[in-house]
Amino acid sequence: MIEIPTKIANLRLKNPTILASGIMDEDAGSMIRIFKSGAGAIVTKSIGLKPREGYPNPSVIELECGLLNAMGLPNPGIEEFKSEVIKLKKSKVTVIGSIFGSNSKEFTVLGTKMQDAGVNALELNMSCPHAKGYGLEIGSDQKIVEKITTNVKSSVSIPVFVKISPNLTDIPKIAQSAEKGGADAIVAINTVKAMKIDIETQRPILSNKIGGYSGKAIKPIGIRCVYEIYKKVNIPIIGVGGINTGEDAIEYMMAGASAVQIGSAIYSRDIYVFEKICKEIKNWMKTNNYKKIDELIGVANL
Amino acid sequence: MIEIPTKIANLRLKNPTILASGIMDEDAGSMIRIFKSGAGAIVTKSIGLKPREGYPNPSVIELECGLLNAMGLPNPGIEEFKSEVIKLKKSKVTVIGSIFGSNSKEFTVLGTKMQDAGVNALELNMSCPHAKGYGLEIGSDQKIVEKITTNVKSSVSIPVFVKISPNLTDIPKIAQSAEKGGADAIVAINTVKAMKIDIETQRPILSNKIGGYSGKAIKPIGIRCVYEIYKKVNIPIIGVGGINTGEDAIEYMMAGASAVQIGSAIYSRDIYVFEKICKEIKNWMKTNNYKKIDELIGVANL
Amino acid sequence: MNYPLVTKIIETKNENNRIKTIKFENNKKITPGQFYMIWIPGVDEIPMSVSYIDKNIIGITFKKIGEATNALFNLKKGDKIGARGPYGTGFKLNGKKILFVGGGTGVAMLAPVIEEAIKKKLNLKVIIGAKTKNELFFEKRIKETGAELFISTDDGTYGTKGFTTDIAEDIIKKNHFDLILTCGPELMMKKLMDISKDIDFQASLERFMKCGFGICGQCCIGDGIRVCTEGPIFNEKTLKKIQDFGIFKRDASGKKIKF
Amino acid sequence: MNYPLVTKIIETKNENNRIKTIKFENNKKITPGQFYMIWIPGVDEIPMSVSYIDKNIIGITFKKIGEATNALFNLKKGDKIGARGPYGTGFKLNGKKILFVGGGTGVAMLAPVIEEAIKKKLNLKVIIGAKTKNELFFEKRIKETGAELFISTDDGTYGTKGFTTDIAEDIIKKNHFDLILTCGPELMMKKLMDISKDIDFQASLERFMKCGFGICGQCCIGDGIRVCTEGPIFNEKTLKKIQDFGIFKRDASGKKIKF
Ligand SMILES: Cc1cc2nc3c(=O)[nH]c(=O)nc-3n(C[C@H](O)[C@H](O)[C@H](O)COP(=O)(O)OP(=O)(O)OC[C@H]3O[C@@H](n4cnc5c(N)ncnc54)[C@H](O)[C@@H]3O)c2cc1C
Ligand SMILES: Cc1cc2nc3c(=O)[nH]c(=O)nc-3n(C[C@H](O)[C@H](O)[C@H](O)COP(=O)(O)OP(=O)(O)OC[C@H]3O[C@@H](n4cnc5c(N)ncnc54)[C@H](O)[C@@H]3O)c2cc1C
Ligand SMILES: Cc1cc2nc3c(=O)[nH]c(=O)nc-3n(C[C@H](O)[C@H](O)[C@H](O)COP(=O)(O)O)c2cc1C
Ligand SMILES: Cc1cc2nc3c(=O)[nH]c(=O)nc-3n(C[C@H](O)[C@H](O)[C@H](O)COP(=O)(O)O)c2cc1C
Ligand code: FES
Ligand code: FES
Repeated sequence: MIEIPTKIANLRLKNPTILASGIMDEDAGSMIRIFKSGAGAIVTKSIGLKPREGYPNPSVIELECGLLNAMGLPNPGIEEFKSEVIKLKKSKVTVIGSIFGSNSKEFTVLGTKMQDAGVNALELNMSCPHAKGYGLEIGSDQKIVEKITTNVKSSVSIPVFVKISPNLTDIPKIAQSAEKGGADAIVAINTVKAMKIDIETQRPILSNKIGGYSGKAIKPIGIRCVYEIYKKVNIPIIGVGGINTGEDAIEYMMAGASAVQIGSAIYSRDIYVFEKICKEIKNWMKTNNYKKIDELIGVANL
Repeated sequence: MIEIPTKIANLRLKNPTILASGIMDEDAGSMIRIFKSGAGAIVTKSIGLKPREGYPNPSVIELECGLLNAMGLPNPGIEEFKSEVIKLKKSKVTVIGSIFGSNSKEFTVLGTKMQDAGVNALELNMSCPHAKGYGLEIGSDQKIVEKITTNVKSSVSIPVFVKISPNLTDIPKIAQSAEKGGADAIVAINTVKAMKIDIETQRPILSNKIGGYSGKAIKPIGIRCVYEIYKKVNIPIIGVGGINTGEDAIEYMMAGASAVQIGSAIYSRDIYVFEKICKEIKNWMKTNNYKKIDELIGVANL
Repeated sequence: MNYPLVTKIIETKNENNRIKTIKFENNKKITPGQFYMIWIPGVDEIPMSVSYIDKNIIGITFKKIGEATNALFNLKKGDKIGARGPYGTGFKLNGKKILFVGGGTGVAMLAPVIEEAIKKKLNLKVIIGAKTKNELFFEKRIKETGAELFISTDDGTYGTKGFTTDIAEDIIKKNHFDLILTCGPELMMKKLMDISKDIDFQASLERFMKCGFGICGQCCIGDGIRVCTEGPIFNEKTLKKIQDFGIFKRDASGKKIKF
Repeated sequence: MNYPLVTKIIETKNENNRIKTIKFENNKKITPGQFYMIWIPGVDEIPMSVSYIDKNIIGITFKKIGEATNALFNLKKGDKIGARGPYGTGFKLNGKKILFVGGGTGVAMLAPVIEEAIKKKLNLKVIIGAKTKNELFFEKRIKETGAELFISTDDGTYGTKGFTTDIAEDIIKKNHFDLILTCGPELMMKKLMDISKDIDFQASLERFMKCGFGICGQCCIGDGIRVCTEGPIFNEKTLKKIQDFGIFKRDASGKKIKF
């Protein structure tokens, strides 16, 4: 039997499929459900210091080849969210706490609180493409990325992952800044900045106008980013973006990903997508005579 | 009857649909054919100083939601290409000469030669995502973009368009540099940097590994870029990326485009796509009580 | 595709001075109990149950309570709205003798399932309630179906004074029912579930919604059940497992709000 | 989808010391005359006409001339290649008396259409030619079909000394033909078209190809005709309008190369 356990930094996962941040991960119930239905780990919704309602609707819609969202980082704030993490830990869920802030201090406070609540690792969201003062606005500056990573790392003991954006001229540089700051892994990619104008009403359909594009349309962009980053950093990469099948996950691994995150596919293949993808990965490995997932990582980097 | 003539700088087009650079535009025969079959103008393949064979095959393939290519700027060189332009002019084709170079001097020489051969306007390709030393490598530097534009502008008298890339952290800034340099219009977007790994053979399928993503998958990215640029420049914008239907073209116009270019849709709707799209635009305008295309431009910029 | 179809309002009707019905074209099959995400361009997009199901026309009936519903209230025939859906599960009419209990705007989405039950020649009784006489609506519509109708108002300005649950308790004692279907304030529905004992029970829940198609997680309750896709109609089996039912909901930020 | 299907070579056969056949699985319908883009991973992707059409297996037959064909030549049973297609138009067997003229590797793609013509019980004569005896191939295969076969070699080491066109000129004088089908060096085909006068004529053209599905423009001839999609088989009507036919082709850069 082929088994596919995975390790990122010192975080052990039963399999390499992780629930991406922002999809059915605001409440403990959902996260436990998805973990039980097959995910190797769960990344929480990105959490900030204070409650945020996010943007008015429409905040997420479907396009021809993917989804477009501008949720606006809605979250109940770290104080309220702690109780969800505590429940998760009671249910032995492997959980990665995603946090966002506008500066290094906010990230550090959030990171410490998440660690105290019990998460197994942190994911620093420096890549949300549509929230003023957060996300990409921070994640496009090499110095800021390095500084935030360094400060968070020095105040927590759990692994720290940095999630970066595809909306950058030079993505590997930002990954390198995170690595310099001591990141234990890079998560790539967040959504691609995009927009849909509804021609009947002559306006952008999202209330925030610009949003983030996810789903199968962005897979070739994500693969390219992971491939480019793999050549430039020595820490593991977690691949995200448009993964729908086991083959998609394998493609990310061949590009250099040690594990993958899955978001939008929950819509196309429901919450059982993790189990399905793991099965497809195993079947592919069997057919192609692979025993361990590590044998696949980065092989396409010729 | 609704008519849709368009003007970009002082370039008059019978309609706003233009053949994008790199698609069936290396020889006069194709360009005349496409012009006759309905395009308002033709952009030539990007031409350099010397002949280039481009990258070995595979250089273009189809993905789930679009095309991926890394042609590598194949072209016969400006000297040989002149004769094609001369033929085009004999057939009264409205033609925009696309050129690429590695510095301002090359662009100026090319621009002058193109003008001498008879093109109606120039398109400076500063956005090819996969050719070392050309394209995006130049088009990501504000100063270089401005300088090249200024120099070309001062050595030709025809309108000069600058084609920019979506693979940038701050796209409007580059558009503004082109505007400062005196560009008569911005063309956005070129292809999105992307990659496909063939998992059966465990290697990137393109010989150049990384390529440019076009077709319907990238439309939401193109719309966003045009929308962002429209807010920041006062020159016209020509929208490109994933346009397949009249509705797609109208969406670009509402985002801020004065005209559109069409490339990959030649595959999905054949070379008659220009005529088809013009018809769809007119039908939509009729249904929605529009008389002139100008009434649509930028209306979604609330 | 989960993208709003922009359509023109073809009819509006004020049900009372705070409740209005808007009708628009639709050519999708709808099960009573399902809802649409209604986009009011430039304002908001909100979930609305279907209150009228005609051949190619459906209606929504809503109360003016905040920005979106106020904006919707001011729209006229010919104005454009967007609609995506239908979403969610519908009611299942599995039973012969059915009790319907609607409170407040909950009555809106019960009307079509009552009409369907009548068409299927089922035996039904209906209870509707409101705070006060002026807020009642659909009385005539339900009566016209021929269903036996009971009405309560909290302040006694019309019908029986008190709550729908008071009437329900009484009727349930005196009659046999196979099934109870309800939509209204969650505390009312919770109480009704307690009253209903071992009668089959289906209730329509409301939670804050963003995507409507099961991805954002905004509407999750209990052990990660999505009201938008796995609901909004739940039976008593599921409801009993949902710890949040009648206890709390979440606001747009995900913060818990006690009922 | 225009994406190579990676498949294992199931059979290889050396036709002579520079020409080889490779067979692989295929479950698409193919008309003789169509081609595939054959991907040799890490090397190149090149157009190759189909030379064998069996139920679920097809073959390509090629000459070792450069990097890609050399790499292909060295592949063995079980090795992986990619194949996308079939592309282009096929031959149209509209006629009863048909003359086939193949020169060089052009013979490879004529074989399946000859076999098809035999199946259809058409009346056919075949001329094949090569520079010299060692370069001939498919003589036996064509003979086995029962078709009347004429052979020429430039140097006279086998068959008639001279060109296929010499034989053709002679046969055409003496016989009536409805149709001539040809594949080979372009100058040969051009000459043959001149000889054929008003006999229907179809020739298979070769141009540098990149996409194969009509988008890159690399293979365009004449007034923008795409050899990959509108060809590679053209009839005399079209060929007469194509100014480039027999005059020049373009290299990978688009530069004209005279024949
Ligand atoms: C499945 C479903 C079906 C519904 N059907 C009907 C109906 O048929 N008739 C009717 O009158 N009402 C219905 N509602 C409730 C209706 O959606 C809210 O009253 C409406 O969204 C209020 O918006 P507002 O901007 O006017 O009020 P606001 O002032 O913005 O909000 C008032 C309250 O409305 C609720 N609300 C606001 N936005 C949303 C949202 N996106 N999703 C869910 N709740 C929200 C919140 O509880 C909020 O506190 C339904 C709700 C759901 C979930
Ligand atoms: C529709 C079509 C069908 C063909 N069928 C056959 C066949 O059945 N048997 C056969 O032996 N040959 C066939 N060819 C020719 C074959 O594709 C070339 O011989 C082969 O590509 C040479 O590649 P190379 O790398 O070995 O040679 P190189 O040394 O790279 O090139 C030698 C010559 O081959 C041609 N060539 C190279 N690459 C391509 C390309 N991508 N597209 C077109 N021509 C190219 C050029 O004329 C070049 O000058 C066909 C060509 C076309 C267009
Ligand atoms: C509705 C939605 C909400 C998201 N919210 C967040 C978020 O809060 N934090 C974050 O880092 N990424 C967020 N993302 C991005 C995803 O985590 C992921 O990077 C992206 O969707 C690409 O993966 P996919 O194609 O599998 O969805 C969100 C994506 C979607 C679709
Ligand atoms: C095969 C191919 C070749 C291209 N070559 C060029 C080129 O030489 N110069 C250029 O500026 N853009 C080139 N492009 C980009 C297109 O002009 C256009 O910007 C892009 O394809 C997006 O438009 P589309 O989605 O309509 O194809 C090429 C695109 C394709 C698909
Ligand atoms: S509203 Fe998004 S999951 Fe239900
Ligand atoms: S090979 Fe690209 S158009 Fe024919």
